[in-house]
Amino acid sequence: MLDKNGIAKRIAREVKDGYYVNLGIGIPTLVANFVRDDISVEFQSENGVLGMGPFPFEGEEDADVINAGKQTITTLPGASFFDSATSFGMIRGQHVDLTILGAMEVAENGDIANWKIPGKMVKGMGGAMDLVASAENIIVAMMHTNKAGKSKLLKECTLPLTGVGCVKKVVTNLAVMEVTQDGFKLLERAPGVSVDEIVVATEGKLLVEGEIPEMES
Amino acid sequence: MLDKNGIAKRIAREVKDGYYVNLGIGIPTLVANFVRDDISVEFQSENGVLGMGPFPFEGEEDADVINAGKQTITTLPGASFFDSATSFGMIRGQHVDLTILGAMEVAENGDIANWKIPGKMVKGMGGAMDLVASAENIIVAMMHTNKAGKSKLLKECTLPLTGVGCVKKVVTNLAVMEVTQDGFKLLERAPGVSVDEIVVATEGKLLVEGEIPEMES
Amino acid sequence: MIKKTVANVREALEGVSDGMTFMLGGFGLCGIPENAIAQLVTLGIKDITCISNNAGVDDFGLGLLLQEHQIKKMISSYVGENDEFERQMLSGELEVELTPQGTLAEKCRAAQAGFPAFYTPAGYGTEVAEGKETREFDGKMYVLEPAYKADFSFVKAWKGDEAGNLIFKGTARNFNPCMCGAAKITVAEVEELLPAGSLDPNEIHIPGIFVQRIFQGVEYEKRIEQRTVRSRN
Amino acid sequence: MIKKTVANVREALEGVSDGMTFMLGGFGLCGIPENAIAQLVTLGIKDITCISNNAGVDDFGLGLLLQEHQIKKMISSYVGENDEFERQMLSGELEVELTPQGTLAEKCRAAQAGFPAFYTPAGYGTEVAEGKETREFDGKMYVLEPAYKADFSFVKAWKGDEAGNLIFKGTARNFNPCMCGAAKITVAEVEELLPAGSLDPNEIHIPGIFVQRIFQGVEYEKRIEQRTVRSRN
Repeated sequence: MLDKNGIAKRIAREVKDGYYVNLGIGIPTLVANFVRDDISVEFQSENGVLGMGPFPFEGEEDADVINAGKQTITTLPGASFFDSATSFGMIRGQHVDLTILGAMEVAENGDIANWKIPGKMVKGMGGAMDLVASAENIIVAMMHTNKAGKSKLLKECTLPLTGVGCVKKVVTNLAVMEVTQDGFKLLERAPGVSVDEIVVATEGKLLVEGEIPEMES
Repeated sequence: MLDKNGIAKRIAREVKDGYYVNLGIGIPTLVANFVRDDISVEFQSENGVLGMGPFPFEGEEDADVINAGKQTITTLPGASFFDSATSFGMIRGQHVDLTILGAMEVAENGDIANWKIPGKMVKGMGGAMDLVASAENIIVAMMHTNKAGKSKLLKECTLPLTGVGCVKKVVTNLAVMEVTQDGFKLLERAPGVSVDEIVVATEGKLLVEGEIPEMES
Repeated sequence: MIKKTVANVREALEGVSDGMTFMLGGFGLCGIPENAIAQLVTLGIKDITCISNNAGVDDFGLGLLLQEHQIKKMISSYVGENDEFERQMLSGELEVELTPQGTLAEKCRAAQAGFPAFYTPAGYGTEVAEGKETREFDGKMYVLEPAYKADFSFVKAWKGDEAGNLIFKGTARNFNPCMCGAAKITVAEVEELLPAGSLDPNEIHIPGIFVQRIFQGVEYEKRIEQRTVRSRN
Repeated sequence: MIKKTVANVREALEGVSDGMTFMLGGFGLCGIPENAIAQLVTLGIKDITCISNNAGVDDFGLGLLLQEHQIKKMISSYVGENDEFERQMLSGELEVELTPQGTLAEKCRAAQAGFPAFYTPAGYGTEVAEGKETREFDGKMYVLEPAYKADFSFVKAWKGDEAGNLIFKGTARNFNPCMCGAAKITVAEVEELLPAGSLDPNEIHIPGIFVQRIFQGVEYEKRIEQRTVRSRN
């Protein structure tokens, strides 16, 4: 079973040389820590920066240089700043290669719900609807089940949708799955997790074909 | 009767303090020479400059600084450069206060034709269609009649249109006219020109109400 | 050169009144028009509709207007980080319209550039698209979103000149450029106001034609919401 | 940092072939991709469709491709200043699609930013709108114009860096930024190619994400079409 860092580490292996990547808040933000340093990747933040670097050293924080999580950041050589319309032009125009974000629910057809729970305070979708409606490659990082133990990989989302038929891959604490026309295709098991455990934890259609390898660590 | 400079000089009096102005090629370009120097005006050129100044001194021409007529220009303090999409954002968004351009024909309802003569080589509309479709205040500078002596102020345009119902005022070698719901309203006569001469030279409906003053020089 | 300078925030906000719609730049507390917000509190005008990506925090940014119950409606993409907001929203005092962030930015840019509406894929198939026209282009579905209409835009820039030209700094740029020229009157406050000719015409982010009034801002707090740092070891 | 540099114009244009559609930046001869045009002549590819505001002059710019009969179709707003163009157009050898200038710019920007089409008032009621959808918004009529689709964009910038970031100079900016990222592959040629980190991130006009290949251009002529000057008296 993976912890949050484990999920981030596994997703980092999906990040290829030459990719522009947008990381959502939460587990996705951790992905940056695990990307191989022999490949070239640039991180985009939708508030208007490309080429994000690590957090600043203490005392070097600049209130005018933040990411979409409102955290102080730095920029790397080759970075650029731009306005919000241009930023979403990058996203909508599919110039960002990979979007990694969290979710409350993912359906077997790739629908995603991650912004609203009816009856609870709704904080808003931020840039998530733009990202999922446009990105060609979307990977969801989340726990396989919610706090009540219920599956978050469903036949159909029960919560208000963020986007339809858009998720390409899901990496959870239990497994790596690809979203196919026929449902969630199980690709890898987390270390120490059996196929049966994954089957039980998945409400949506799970395709198990042949031997399912354990994730490389 | 006015010459080209006379037409430009008369139109210059329509340019008010605080106006952003786009000048077309030909007579309109001359308008800049006659604007009062006690008012503040900025000239926009649709190829991407605001705050155009006079032509450069010989030897100071910069191939990278031209106007929409492809002439070398200079910029004044407060000038800015921008891309073509932004430039037409200024025009379409009605941030440019006044557009002055030439025409082959103007109709009594404000239609304008100035880009195409069927059967002749068509060079294109450039930015004229964007300008006339968007500008709130459009003044046409032209001769009252064409080389064959035929009126260019018509009931209906005979040439392919550039824009519909958009011209607000016409200044010719003979007269100043406002385009109203009821037709061309005669406002001023050019020096030495009689109302009758204007009536004869105008095919479209001309409204002559009361005494028509001779233009101040 | 057409001069846009006004003496201070009081002059800059002349004409604002109850019931108006305002655009306010900024992302979180980054790049917000601090002086304009403070003046709106001072003026005490009510029933405002605010178009702003976020709603500030309890004691800063738009939170200051919320405290005084001056805001009738918020149009934003994300409104967390604000307890008073939550209270007013849940009690029904405050109307909230949530809009995808890219759609929000483009609805401003459309108003600036004279586009009446645009098609975006964001929100298709979600409740954001309910009651809106949808349409297929090249096998993909889009939602028609109208441009915003607003009375004033309040933006914050780093440097500006008398002609109203603006240069923004870092990610404090965000929504500010998109909101310039997108309302009837655009008011820019700047950290540094310079004479015309001081800025390189090639480096200007927003030409002065999109700005009606500009003034030298004062006492910028520039608060940091999430101070994240790394150690120097 | 993702490196976009290629050694020269030959590498930069790898993959171009007969029948493709190209966007080319520039206004008149100002800011045109001189190196890319020269290489297209060298490669001798045919049946090209060019999206470019103008068509060059007889012996420079796109006129060089016209001389060699490489262009099948021109999409432009203004095509004067070119006798060979006129001859080919009148003889029917060359297909010409005239588009209002602002519409041309926005059709590029729409392709860059993922908009399938947009509504513009330009051309309403004229032959430009024939066969196109028109629509009223707020009492004004608009024409629906689709985004362009192109295989390559060739743009020219003043300074660029290894990451593909671009800065343009003066009015040589024009259509170049709008065409970046508007085709499958964007090739930028620059007067000065610098290491990453040389350009201030705040002053970049086009972020490198919109550019696939960048190279150091050579031997720029930068011809002036209308040399207008005033006397010093």
